[in-house]
Amino acid sequence: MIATTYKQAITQGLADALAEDDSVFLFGEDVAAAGGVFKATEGLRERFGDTRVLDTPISEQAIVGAAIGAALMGLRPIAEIMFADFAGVCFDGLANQLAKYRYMTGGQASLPVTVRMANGSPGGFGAQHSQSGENWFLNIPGLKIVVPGTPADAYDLIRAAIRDPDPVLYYEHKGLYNIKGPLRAAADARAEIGCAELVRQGGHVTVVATQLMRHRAVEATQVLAGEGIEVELIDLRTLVPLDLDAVLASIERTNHLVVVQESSFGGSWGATLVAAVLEQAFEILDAPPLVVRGDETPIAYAANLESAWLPDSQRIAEAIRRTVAY
Amino acid sequence: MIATTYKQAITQGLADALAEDDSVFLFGEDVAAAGGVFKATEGLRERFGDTRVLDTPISEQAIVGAAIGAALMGLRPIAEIMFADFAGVCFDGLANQLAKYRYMTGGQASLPVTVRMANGSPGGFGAQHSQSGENWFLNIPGLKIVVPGTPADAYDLIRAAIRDPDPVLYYEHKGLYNIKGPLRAAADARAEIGCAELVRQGGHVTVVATQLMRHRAVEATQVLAGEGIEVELIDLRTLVPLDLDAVLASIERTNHLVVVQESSFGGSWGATLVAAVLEQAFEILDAPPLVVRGDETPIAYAANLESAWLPDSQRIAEAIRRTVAY
Amino acid sequence: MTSRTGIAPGADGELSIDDRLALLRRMLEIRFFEDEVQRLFTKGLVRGTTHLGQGQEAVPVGVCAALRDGDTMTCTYRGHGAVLAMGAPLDEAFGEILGRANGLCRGKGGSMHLTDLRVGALGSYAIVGAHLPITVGAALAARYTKSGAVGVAFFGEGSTNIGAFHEALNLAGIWRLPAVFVCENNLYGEYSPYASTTPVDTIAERAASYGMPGVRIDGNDVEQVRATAIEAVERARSGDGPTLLEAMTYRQVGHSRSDPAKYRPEGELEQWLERDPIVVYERVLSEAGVDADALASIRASAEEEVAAALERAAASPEPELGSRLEDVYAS
Amino acid sequence: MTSRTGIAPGADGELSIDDRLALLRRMLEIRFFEDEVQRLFTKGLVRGTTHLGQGQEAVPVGVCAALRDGDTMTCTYRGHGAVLAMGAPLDEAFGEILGRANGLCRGKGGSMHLTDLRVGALGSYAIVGAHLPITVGAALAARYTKSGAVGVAFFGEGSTNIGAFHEALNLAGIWRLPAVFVCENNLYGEYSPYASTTPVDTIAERAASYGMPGVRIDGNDVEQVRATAIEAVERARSGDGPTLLEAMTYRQVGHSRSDPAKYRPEGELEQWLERDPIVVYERVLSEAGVDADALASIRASAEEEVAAALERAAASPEPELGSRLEDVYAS
Ligand SMILES: Cc1ncc(C[n+]2csc(CCOP(=O)(O)OP(=O)(O)O)c2C)c(N)n1
Ligand SMILES: Cc1ncc(C[n+]2csc(CCOP(=O)(O)OP(=O)(O)O)c2C)c(N)n1
Ligand SMILES: [Mg+2]
Ligand SMILES: [Mg+2]
Repeated sequence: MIATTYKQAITQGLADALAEDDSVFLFGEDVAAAGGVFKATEGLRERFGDTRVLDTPISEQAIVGAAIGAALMGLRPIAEIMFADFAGVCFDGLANQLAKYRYMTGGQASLPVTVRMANGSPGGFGAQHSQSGENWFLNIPGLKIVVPGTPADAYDLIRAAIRDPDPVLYYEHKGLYNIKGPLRAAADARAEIGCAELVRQGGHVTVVATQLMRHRAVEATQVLAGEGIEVELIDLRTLVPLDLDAVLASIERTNHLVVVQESSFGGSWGATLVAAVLEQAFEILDAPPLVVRGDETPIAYAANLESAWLPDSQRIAEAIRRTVAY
Repeated sequence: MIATTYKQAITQGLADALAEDDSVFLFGEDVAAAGGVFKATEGLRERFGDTRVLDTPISEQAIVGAAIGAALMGLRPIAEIMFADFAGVCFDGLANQLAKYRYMTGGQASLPVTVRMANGSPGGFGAQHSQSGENWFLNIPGLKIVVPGTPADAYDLIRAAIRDPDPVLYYEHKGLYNIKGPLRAAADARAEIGCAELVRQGGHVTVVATQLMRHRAVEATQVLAGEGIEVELIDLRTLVPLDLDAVLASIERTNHLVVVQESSFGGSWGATLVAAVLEQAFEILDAPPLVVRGDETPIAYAANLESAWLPDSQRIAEAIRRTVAY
Repeated sequence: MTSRTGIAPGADGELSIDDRLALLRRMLEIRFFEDEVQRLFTKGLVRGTTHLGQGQEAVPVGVCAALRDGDTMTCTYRGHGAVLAMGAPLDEAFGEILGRANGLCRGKGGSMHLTDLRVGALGSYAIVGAHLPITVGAALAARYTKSGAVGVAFFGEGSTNIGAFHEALNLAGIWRLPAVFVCENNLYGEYSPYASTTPVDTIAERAASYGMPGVRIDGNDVEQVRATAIEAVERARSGDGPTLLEAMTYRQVGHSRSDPAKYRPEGELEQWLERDPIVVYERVLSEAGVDADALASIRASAEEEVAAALERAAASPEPELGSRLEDVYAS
Repeated sequence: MTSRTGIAPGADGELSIDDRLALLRRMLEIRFFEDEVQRLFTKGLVRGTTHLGQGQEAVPVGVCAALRDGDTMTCTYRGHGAVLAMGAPLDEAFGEILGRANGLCRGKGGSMHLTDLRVGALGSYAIVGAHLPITVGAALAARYTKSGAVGVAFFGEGSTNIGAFHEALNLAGIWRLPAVFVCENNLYGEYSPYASTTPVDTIAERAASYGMPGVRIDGNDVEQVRATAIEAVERARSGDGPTLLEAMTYRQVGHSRSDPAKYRPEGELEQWLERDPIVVYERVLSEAGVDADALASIRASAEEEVAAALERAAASPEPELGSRLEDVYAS
């Protein structure tokens, strides 16, 4: 397979879904004529026409609501909310309507809605355009949450999200749009919602990371391998439903856990994972589980401040060393 | 002290704050002429007039924004958002504006805003009027979050919230409005933001709970005391900042931890607390930390389904027994 | 094709006596239904809260009589009338409110959330304004699939001050979607009189901001409601875009279970009781030659049907406990 | 009491030549400032993104010239001009955009978030619509404290489709607050032409939904902007409530850093360049007898001042690393 960028993988996934299924359509602010502010939807309007790829006014509540209504009528809408931070202006639609509809109606309908949002730091976009938004939705049963970290996963998971009968929040990491990697060949097992990836095997410590942090963790493992520390790296890929089995199976072997996340601690998926592991397998750990994370602050603009906030490979390596040495 | 209800304690706290400080004012939907949908603001308009106690249109975004703007001009607004579930329609205002203003401006202003919201189950209000909303804001540094569980704490913490220079989300539990208890006497130490309460001492297990779950945990401790299990019960009262020291000090004595919360697990304060404890004091626990919690579902309407979702004293007692017996 | 009340949905010609009686009958069913719910609530058999619409029946009945199969409707917590007007079964509606296994939503929704997709009732929404964008989505889907369907949303005048109202009407307006927005202006949002929250004389004029027509009508005149709705629905169906209807009406009861409605000026309720949509319509029909016996027998049979439905609902068991873990995800 | 541009804020009488030159000077400073930012961005010295407003300077300068000490202003990510028009120091504005310790927000805000409470600039907001309710709050506080202050908010025409716009104007309208809402209609929201997102001919007419007057003006005529703003500000100050101003203008550059603005119809930019507010105003002044040398020397001195400010900012260090943990809470 030839290498594509993460962004191209998304575009390709959207295009293939649009081509495959007439009930799929895509809409959001400037996604059509302009091809999206990150150019992730470039060429789709030209190819699929303006009934399938639509620009909207600046109205996120209307976008999310329209996706729900259209899904109720049997379509498979893909709504773009641009920056994940903007989920705040349509939070009710996502958390109270989209997530709960099926349950509150006793299962009368499925809502195959995909909501695309651009996640993460460190772009210098400031506190309101740099957040990792997935943690806002962890306490809201009814949503599935995917966080692809490679081109292959970006492709597989956008396809899976669109095909899924349930609402899926699909987070694209802005810092990864231009990374390159191969897509999976037709014969390969595709990434599925709810399945973590074992990125690297190693016997000393289980490291769990997603998106940009996965890549920084990979860097850290390389350094550590030189020091004789073998890291088993897991990319969760999906936060809800959580592939706890994969994590537990790994810790079974390593007895050490480090989580790396691009957000502060309170209410995060990393904290949730640690608590879930401890509840399930209390005696599995030989050292305290560490969560390498952003400080308990908003994200600052200045380059040095933002970099210091965001875990880098050194901080990750340091935490791993501490855990293994415990 | 004569006993007052939790609701009266809130009304009293609001009245005393309004009387003490001219810069305090109160507004929200139907809080003035009607005295609030839960009657927690009854009589305040009559006493303080309609410039200090104002009814608004149904516009939560405008309410939160107006509170921010007024605080920037030196006032101490108390905004009511009615049901905690409605925070979804003004989430951006709370999470991106109110929480981050001070940080993003390099500390140019403090935002002494109090946002009152009614929390919790089991009123039979259905999935969109029964949630415990505090977990939505745990991953948003900049907000303080208080969850009083008794009349005395309701009074002290509303006063503390209004006096605090920072934004405070003040959650009132609907299921507690009519419970009775004494307020603290002038000479007593008042509840402060960030300080947990040691509700009951006991050597076998530390139980951490808030609001309605605190009361159900008390019931459980009474049953367990008869079985010879002595529970040390902590009511956190504040979720951010978290009084981790109080919890750790207790576990130091008991070596067992059970958290009881009125919400599902993912992204919850209970999961966060467990992860924080383990990170700080890995070897402190002799048994797996348990989080007694609501199922990973929205909250159903039917009486039997809602009751089953919500932890009751039996489920709490059962978890405590299991932990102690481990 | 029959409309939701069993009468022809077209605008042409006079309504037959049967059609008119069908409209009356549907209003009566809703009235009796809500009177029962009020009694059940007083007896402690309804949990949480309930929002009744006695006095407003002509709006949902008139509007839904303009709809045909495939059309959709969303409404608020005060939506029993609208859901029944779409044709949801009375017993399952009762069952939902009582939290029974036979309930429309298997007991998971409750009084504020009656939903019946079988009849196009896409939901009753308890977060003010939340359903307006959802109706826009239903209308968008209708255009997308060329189904010819129209989406209707009911909401109160107080709800027109929330952001979702604005975004939804704007999007429907710019896309000229087949939607009809029906504001039931009952003069109060909770306890707040309209003029205290809304700096315009009519809600209808807000339509101008969204490039759509706005019409204020007498919401207690079921035939006027129906006739105006037919025009708006036809406009929508033929691709000419959405309409905002403002139906002036009155809730004869408090906002919800616990509201004695003391904020009303003296005499207001009494005036509106004289304009009760059912009383008014019975008078119209009687003047049109329907004899008192016929009217009485319709009343009696509607009342009986409601009572029988309640009995069936009351006989239904509670939902099974395990069902609370179902329906979160489809897969 | 002097206005934000150092000229008398009253509406009475003719503007003196000095006043007029002060208006020009402020527009020039902003223009040079933004031209510099554009260069800095191209050199990779500005992080993330930046939204420039070349061509729109007459709006903030004209409006802020109608304000006095104590009045407040909120604006968007495209708000450099407005913050400078309120009197924020050029060097600290540059410092913020460069992420330096001397920045208005100590480097924590960035280009989209210039804020200077010392001069009443309550913030630049990057979530569309978020600041409109905040201005309502500032206006509410002004009434509450009887300070006589007025709150102004700037926003784009695209922002009028978001819920917060609706809620804010409605609340300001019903409470008759001392606020002025200034829509800078620059014909595009990001890459979307106005008519594709907004089903009304003018934004000004949306004022009708909120019981306030709406006025469309030429946003490239600084004196017209100022005169209209003075009326609106006076109206607000005297208790007659808010106004919606729609200033027609044009951004001569792309939406943000990476936008080549290919969506513009041919010739549109050129037409608007001819109506560049600075060019137009220089012509007006020259026709009023200001000689070319005087104009040239104002230009030169504005340019120098901007260059010197940039130098100071560039000389400022990065913020100390530890400062990132400060300012989350006051206590
Ligand atoms: C977002 C939100 N805010 C507030 C409420 C509380 N609330 C429920 S009904 C209501 C009044 C609605 O008034 P109106 O739209 O006139 O409808 P009516 O009840 O009169 O039918 C309010 C404020 C809510 N449910 N959702
Ligand atoms: C809630 C929200 N949605 C979308 C965006 C992305 N966005 C930034 S600027 C912009 C266009 C705004 O257009 P307009 O109001 O006309 O202002 P202009 O940029 O033309 O000054 C959009 C959509 C945002 N920042 N916030
Ligand atoms: Mg109403
Ligand atoms: Mg614009």
